[in-house]
Amino acid sequence: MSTTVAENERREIVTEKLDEVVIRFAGDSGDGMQMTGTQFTNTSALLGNDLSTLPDFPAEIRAPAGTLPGVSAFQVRIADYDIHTPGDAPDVLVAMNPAALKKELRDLKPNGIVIVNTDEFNQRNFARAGYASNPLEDGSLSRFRVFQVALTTMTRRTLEGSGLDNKSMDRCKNMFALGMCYWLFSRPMENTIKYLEKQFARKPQIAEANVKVLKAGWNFCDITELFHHRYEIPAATLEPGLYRNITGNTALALGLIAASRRSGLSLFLGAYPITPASDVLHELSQYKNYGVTTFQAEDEIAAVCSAVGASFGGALGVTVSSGPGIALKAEAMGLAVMTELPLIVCDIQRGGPSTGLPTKTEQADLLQVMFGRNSESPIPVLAPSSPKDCFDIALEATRIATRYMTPVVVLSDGYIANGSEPWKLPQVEDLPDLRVEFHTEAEGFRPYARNPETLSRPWAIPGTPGLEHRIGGLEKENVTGNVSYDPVNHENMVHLRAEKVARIAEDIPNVQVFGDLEGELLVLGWGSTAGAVTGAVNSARQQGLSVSRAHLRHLNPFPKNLGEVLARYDKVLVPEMNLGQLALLLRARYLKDILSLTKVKGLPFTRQEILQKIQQILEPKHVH
Amino acid sequence: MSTTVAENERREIVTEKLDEVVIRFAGDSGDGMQMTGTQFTNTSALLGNDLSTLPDFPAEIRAPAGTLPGVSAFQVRIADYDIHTPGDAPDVLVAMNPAALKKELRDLKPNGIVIVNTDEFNQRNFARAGYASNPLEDGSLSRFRVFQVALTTMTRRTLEGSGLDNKSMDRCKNMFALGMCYWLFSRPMENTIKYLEKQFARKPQIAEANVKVLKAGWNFCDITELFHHRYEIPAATLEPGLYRNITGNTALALGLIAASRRSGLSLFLGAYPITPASDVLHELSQYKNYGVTTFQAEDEIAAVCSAVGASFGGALGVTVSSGPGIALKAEAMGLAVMTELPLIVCDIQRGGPSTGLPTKTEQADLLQVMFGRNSESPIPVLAPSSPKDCFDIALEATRIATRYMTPVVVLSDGYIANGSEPWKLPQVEDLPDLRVEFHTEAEGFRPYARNPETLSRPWAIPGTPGLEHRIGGLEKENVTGNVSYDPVNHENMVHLRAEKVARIAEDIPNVQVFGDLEGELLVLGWGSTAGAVTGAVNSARQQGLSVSRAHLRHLNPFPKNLGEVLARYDKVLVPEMNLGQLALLLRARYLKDILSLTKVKGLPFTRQEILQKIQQILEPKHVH
Amino acid sequence: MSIETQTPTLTKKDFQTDQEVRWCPGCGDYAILSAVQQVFPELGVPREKFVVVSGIGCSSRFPYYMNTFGFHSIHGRAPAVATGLKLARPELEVWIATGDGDAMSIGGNHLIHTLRRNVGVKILMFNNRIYGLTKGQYSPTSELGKKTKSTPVGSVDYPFNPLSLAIGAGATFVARSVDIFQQHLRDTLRRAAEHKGTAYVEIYQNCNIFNDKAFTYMTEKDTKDEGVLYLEHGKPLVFGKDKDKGIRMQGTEMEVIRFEDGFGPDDCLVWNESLDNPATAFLAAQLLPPHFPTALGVFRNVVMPSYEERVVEQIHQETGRLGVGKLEDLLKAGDTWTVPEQSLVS
Amino acid sequence: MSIETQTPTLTKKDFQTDQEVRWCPGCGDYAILSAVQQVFPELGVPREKFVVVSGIGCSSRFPYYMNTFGFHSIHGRAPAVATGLKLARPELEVWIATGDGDAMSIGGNHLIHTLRRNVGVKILMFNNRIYGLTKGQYSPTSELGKKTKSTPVGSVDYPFNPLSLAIGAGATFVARSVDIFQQHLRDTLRRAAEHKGTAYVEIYQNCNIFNDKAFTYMTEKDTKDEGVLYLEHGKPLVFGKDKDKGIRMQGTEMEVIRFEDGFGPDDCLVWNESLDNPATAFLAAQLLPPHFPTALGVFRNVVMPSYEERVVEQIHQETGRLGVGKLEDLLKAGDTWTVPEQSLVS
Ligand SMILES: Cc1ncc(C[n+]2csc(CCOP(=O)(O)OP(=O)(O)O)c2C)c(N)n1
Ligand SMILES: Cc1ncc(C[n+]2csc(CCOP(=O)(O)OP(=O)(O)O)c2C)c(N)n1
Ligand code: SF4
Ligand code: SF4
Ligand SMILES: [Mg+2]
Ligand SMILES: [Mg+2]
Repeated sequence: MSTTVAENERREIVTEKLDEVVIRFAGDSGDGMQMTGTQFTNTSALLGNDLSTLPDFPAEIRAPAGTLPGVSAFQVRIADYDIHTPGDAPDVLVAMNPAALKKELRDLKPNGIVIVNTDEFNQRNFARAGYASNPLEDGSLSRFRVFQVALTTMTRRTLEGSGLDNKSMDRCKNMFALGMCYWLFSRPMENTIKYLEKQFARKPQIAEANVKVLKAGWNFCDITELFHHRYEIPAATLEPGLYRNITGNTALALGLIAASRRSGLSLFLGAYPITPASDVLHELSQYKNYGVTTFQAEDEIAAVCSAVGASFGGALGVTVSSGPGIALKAEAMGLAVMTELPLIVCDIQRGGPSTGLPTKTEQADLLQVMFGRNSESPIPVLAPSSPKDCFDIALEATRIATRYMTPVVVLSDGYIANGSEPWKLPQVEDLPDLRVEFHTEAEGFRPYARNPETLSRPWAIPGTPGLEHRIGGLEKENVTGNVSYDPVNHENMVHLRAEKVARIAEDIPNVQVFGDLEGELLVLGWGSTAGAVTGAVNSARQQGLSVSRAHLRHLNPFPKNLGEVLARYDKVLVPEMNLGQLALLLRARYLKDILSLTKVKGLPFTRQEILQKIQQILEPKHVH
Repeated sequence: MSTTVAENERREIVTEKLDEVVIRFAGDSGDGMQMTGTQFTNTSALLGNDLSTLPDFPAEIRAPAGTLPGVSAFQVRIADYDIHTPGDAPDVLVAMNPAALKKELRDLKPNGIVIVNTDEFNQRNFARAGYASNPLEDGSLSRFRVFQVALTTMTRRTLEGSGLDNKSMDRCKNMFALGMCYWLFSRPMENTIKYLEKQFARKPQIAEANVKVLKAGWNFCDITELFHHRYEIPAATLEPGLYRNITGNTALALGLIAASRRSGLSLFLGAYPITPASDVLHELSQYKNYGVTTFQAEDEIAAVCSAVGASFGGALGVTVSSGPGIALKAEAMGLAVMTELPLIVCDIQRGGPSTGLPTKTEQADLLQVMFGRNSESPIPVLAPSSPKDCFDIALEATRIATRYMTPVVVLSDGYIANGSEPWKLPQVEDLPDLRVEFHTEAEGFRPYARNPETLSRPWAIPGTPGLEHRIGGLEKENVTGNVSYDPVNHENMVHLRAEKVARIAEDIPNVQVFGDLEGELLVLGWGSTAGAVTGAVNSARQQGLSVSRAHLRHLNPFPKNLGEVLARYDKVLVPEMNLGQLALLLRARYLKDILSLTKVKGLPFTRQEILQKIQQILEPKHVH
Repeated sequence: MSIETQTPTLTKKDFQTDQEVRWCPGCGDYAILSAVQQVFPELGVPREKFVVVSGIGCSSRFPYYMNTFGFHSIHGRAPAVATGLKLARPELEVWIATGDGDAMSIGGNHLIHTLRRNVGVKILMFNNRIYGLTKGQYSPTSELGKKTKSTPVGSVDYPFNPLSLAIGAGATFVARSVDIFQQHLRDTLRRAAEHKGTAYVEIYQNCNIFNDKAFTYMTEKDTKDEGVLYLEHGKPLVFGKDKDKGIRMQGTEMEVIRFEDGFGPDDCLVWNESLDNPATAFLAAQLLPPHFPTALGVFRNVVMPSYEERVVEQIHQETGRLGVGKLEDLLKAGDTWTVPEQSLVS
Repeated sequence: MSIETQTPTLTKKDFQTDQEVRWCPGCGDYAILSAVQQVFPELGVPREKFVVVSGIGCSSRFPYYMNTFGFHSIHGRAPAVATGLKLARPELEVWIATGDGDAMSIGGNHLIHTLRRNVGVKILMFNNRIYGLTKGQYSPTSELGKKTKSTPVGSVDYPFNPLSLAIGAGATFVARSVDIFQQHLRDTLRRAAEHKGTAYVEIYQNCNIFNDKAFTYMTEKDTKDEGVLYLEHGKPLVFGKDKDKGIRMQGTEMEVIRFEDGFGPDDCLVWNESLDNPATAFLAAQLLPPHFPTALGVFRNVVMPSYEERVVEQIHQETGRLGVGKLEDLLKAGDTWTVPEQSLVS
């Protein structure tokens, strides 16, 4: 009869349309929250929502169960319009245990939905999470809509007789939560069912169990009185085309392969694992049939040196790491500067200094990659603005590295690297043509003769008859490339190397302003702040504030028109996840007083934080 | 009768008084020019002259004899007044072979004296030096006073019957040249004779031969008509006291020992050899009876890490290197920042980038030591202004490192490191009291509790009962020092580490202006440019130009009054041996348009170069 | 005062910290931690004299769980940090906790140089044949063909034999044990503690998340007796469930003999861990599957002055020869001259 | 075209550059340069296929004097640079010139990992037991007690045995020769050239400026026959002026036997360089003064697939299995969806 009850009930269930919703799944490292969030994301993507995600996991593989350091979270924002960030504050929090509730609740919107697994709400776990009393009873959640579900119990009940042991059964409970969310936000289960069957192809029993629990979660909502509302988030009106959801690290890997194909160079990655950069190595190691060679070196120094050696040999030499590893690559990057070889160094920034906060995001390596080498050692620096932009940045980095015979740094960060967004697949033929020509003419060959336009030297690779020559880290005589300690030549070479990089400004797009061509305030973003800046400035403009925005993808050299653009605004605000590193470069270069909004919390900016700062600047009176 | 001839002659010899003279000894790497110059220097020092020296030797141990790359030179300037540089252009050039003449002649003053060893002037050597014709005959030296002496022949003749083989005899010929110079500039030979007897104590035959040749050189001038003038450079009126001539690297080593004694900390040096820093290791390794431990590590990383380990153990941990080695130390320097341990990192800068010009000087590591580490990793930076200042800088670095529990960088350079000047010995009791107290109180001990004034944490060393605690590279919770990934704590710590370094500004002397307290132009020097800046500004002021000077020893943080000082001048000129690194920091910090005078030739500034720039700025019309 | 100087009798609890242990449930690191915490109190060393230094890795979290002085340094550099500490403070008991990646990959150079110099530190190398903390890439001790995150179709690297490398580098004490062989592990740790120079101990450690069951062939009840050979000084190399097999020299190599073929213990090589010539230890380091059981125990144990001993000795000698240096003399050294009150022109 | 592809017969001159050789007169590096310039033309490899990679040091100036492609990289990193180059271009002949400091001190980690992986490069390690270029500090191969600029009262470091280290790291080809033994050196270089994996050749080299006469005991006429033992595959280990001494196994170690005591060549160990088990090579690596003559020749030479072979093979396998990847497919991989021209609200 429960069905009929349900049927009656169902009539009462109201379905609301929302333009967007932010959900955060939080639990123990072992609870599979990353997978749960990813499934919800992919399903929503297939429904045509625009979306943005923010995973957040602990530095330890698995901190003790039930503790705060052990909490792993995944936030996803889905919308029916074009969004740029994973959202400031969740509307819904799924908390698999007290620790997850404690750690993640603070961000939840007032009157937001909390789904908790009551089976985990016991004294032992309160203690572990640092709760004096049961939060479900002490009224501390009164500001929210709390839904208490015995997820574990329900899961076990669902799997009774499945022959699985309790441990294995409990591993499925995240699917129960997912099923509930699918019901709540009107998402189909097919995609996830397909995934589970593929994922556990070799363990059909497990696959079946997960599917069963997923459906159970859905049905549970369908037949109980738990929720009186359901929600729908219509598809976004995205540009027509073929889409996939992609993380920054995957986009970077794919971009490098695309660059290799478009340049005709075979791709060589020398890397040493480090969070959050390892996934680029993992990703690329799967594409051997694309002629990709991945070399897991003994350390970061060997990694970058092997890439330099590969570049000398005529490959597209790439190395990827994060802050501490980049520090170790400094000397070899200087060698690439002196030998004027193409090299791509990807720095997926994380919290520091030193080992710091390995799984948290930060943008504090800008000055390191600009200046972290002995003597005058200029290197172009690029920064992707979002997960999908990592694909395009890889192509641009390759273009600059090969055209100017120089190492290039790509500054990504943990937020972009692990975050994801829908990516409209480009047409291969629309990708830039990066074809490279090695030097082959022996007649009159000079290793350091320069292209008058780019100032780059010829790329003359071993195996080419008549081009035998020697390069190295000692100062070179211009044109001949012989070792030279001549004072005048040295000064000339120092200026040539600097000029070569400076000239790239002629060859990159001007910085674009969105908003007014002049005015009170320009918010200038770089790297992963793009989304939050866009969101904040859009809102501010809707509020009628005179604020415009611009974004820097090229940090060295700066776009040609940057100085003149900055000059057109009374004030310039640069939000960055450091203590003002881009601001320092801008102040030194343009002598303009740059306002800094800094955040060094291991977390990306929220739209709100930037919006408030804008308001503070433009209408200080209103801010108390 | 030659004596009587000589006597008659001698009446004709005029002795002129000079206020200063600049001599450059140049020859093959094997010709002992460094030793010759050093002897002339020390003898002049004992006569009470003020002096300044500039050695310049090739990167190769011994390039092929007779070639340009093989030329080794030593310039010394002696004066009867207070001087600051080794002199722009030599008055006298001693050229032991054509290559030396070719390479060094360009700097010689018009009508300057050239003494050449004619025995080496043959076709083979012309070819090696790249002379088309014999420069002694083709009139190319007409602008100079050339004295042709068959040094080798004379030397062999002097040593006839000494039983030495020709090779050994020829090794003495530099003493013949030295003897001549001693005569020419009225210097006594005793000091050098003493030196030779000590140096070759175990080879009396060699000692005797050298002394013989030295005297022969002296007598040769005394009895021939070669010179019609002799010169005297009276003693300078230096501050009374006990003096010695000292190079920067020696002064740095002695300063570190003094710092260890004054702080009560045992000195630990972890180092890996590299030009031009190795001498600090060599020097300190001789003072085991001062309780100094020197550890030649397997590489620079181990060197700095061992110093960090020693500091953790309560020693004064020091590491020394040059640019390429400093790049390798970056990650470990970040560890010292995070663990807040005292550490002194000495960077004896050389030409770069990469391996660059190992034996040439440069100041281009400023931005590397400021920013060459992952994330926000602030470190105080000091730079000595002259060879003797390296002694005081070592004490100041120790004071800051131990008082603020922080790594400190000392930026010396090849010019200061190998150059020398007279140093008035300080009274030990006048040296700063650097006594350090380790934390011993177990009661309420917190590894990251902070001194409210300095923000430094306690130095609690292993072996102290009750203070057992763990430190490391992961972000620390303030006060407790436990690992913490908390966003708010992280931001707080990033600011605390920055603030701790910034506050040092309260604790260092204000920058002093020499000249007018305000005016048209301020020339701001740092590091080894001090001498040339002083000389140039003094001359400019004598010419009645409105220019003042100041010097920075503390580069991070800047002295408290710097901004206000800069503001008092219409223009500020910063000469530096890089492309404008200090200028960049000043522009960013004070938004003042800094004029840069850059020189990246592997050579120090001359007084003249800076003077010209000053004139150009202040009276452009006069400069064509 | 006296309270501080006399050594109170310590217990395992004294070496436990208030920090939650953050290893995965079931990780072999727990067993190693427990063994170390049991052995330290037995060494008669006051707790404050212990320092545990580590690099980065799951294994390198070790210091946080030891209530001694501890330094969780940077990846691969623990031996360098420890060398500086030991030279500055020779009286301290310096132990290093490191992993196969930390010690053998990025830290390989510091490791071999520490062994060469014979610095008086104890190195515990947790060998789980995987990079644990970075979530499962192969390491320099992973077997050829291993499928990991960074080698989806199998690794093409030949692994190191960690003991061969250590012996080749000149190690004076080399041993191997296993996380769950608690008794043997504790004995091995005690032996290491007694050694004056560098003690290098490889500990097979199970990473149940990324490389589970790597060592089961020698830990499972049914296979372990055949799979393990214990090196015991002065005893013949005999092994097998029924002690029915042994090792003897055959020419320049070792070979397995079966007693069923008429051999007996007397035919087996009598183990000697203290030979000056490292060749014998190296021979034993080759005792590994598939052709041999895995040798456990002490492979090499020779007495040579430690690095810090020689350093200190030299400082004493020089001080004896020249006397304790006086700063005044140091400054005055070399050619000096006096500028009188009223310096006259010569 | 054809001119480029067919290999012209080359001579020593073809491998000399126009750069002045900047070593000290009398430096052993000249002899090594000459030997290499004589051997390269014999290898039947077109000149443009040779690449000489080096680090920093006097020895590392080597590439400037070889008229091939050359890379004078940074201190200690030559093996890493060469590995990348060899992986990117397996068909090239990659040789490394390095010194005892470059290879064994700062470069130690790259060296042992290159040997472990068996990358197909030839490593010539110029061992002069000193840092030459930086003007005379002791190196990791300097003998204990050596007085140098950085050790005025003698070094306290035990030196590496470079061959023990290489064998311990898993080297597949290990040899030793001497700068002035030109014939032997050339033969050794040819053997190295033939080897497919990493060939590690230690070359004793005299630095007549900072460590003169380091090897005279084995180079001087009167002492050398007693001081040197030549390892020759398949031949008994006999040495001495009158070939009256030999080496045999005694238990687990080698010992010297004198024929005057009634022994003969038949009692001597017959040398076998190609045993899988590295123990024999390690035993021979211990043949050094004072107790033994210095062994020269090939210590180990076993055939194993080189690193680049395995890498290339894997790429071929995967390409065979999956076909040459198409960029389109790569981009499309994973879950995709289409946003139609006029996206409708579900
Ligand atoms: C300079 C640097 N490079 C890389 C890393 C990333 N990293 C941390 S631990 C580790 C490997 C750990 O493996 P292992 O030493 O075997 O320790 P385990 O986790 O297996 O115990 C790596 C690559 C780092 N933290 N620092
Ligand atoms: C990163 C770095 N550290 C140190 C140096 C200084 N350096 C150059 S060569 C060298 C040692 C050379 O010794 P070795 O490898 O034995 O070569 P040799 O000169 O004896 O042939 C050192 C320490 C450097 N150039 N770069
Ligand atoms: S990942 Fe492996 S090694 Fe690390 S804690 Fe977990 S089980 Fe232990
Ligand atoms: S210093 Fe020694 S190794 Fe270097 S070139 Fe001179 S002799 Fe040769
Ligand atoms: Mg491991
Ligand atoms: Mg050497």
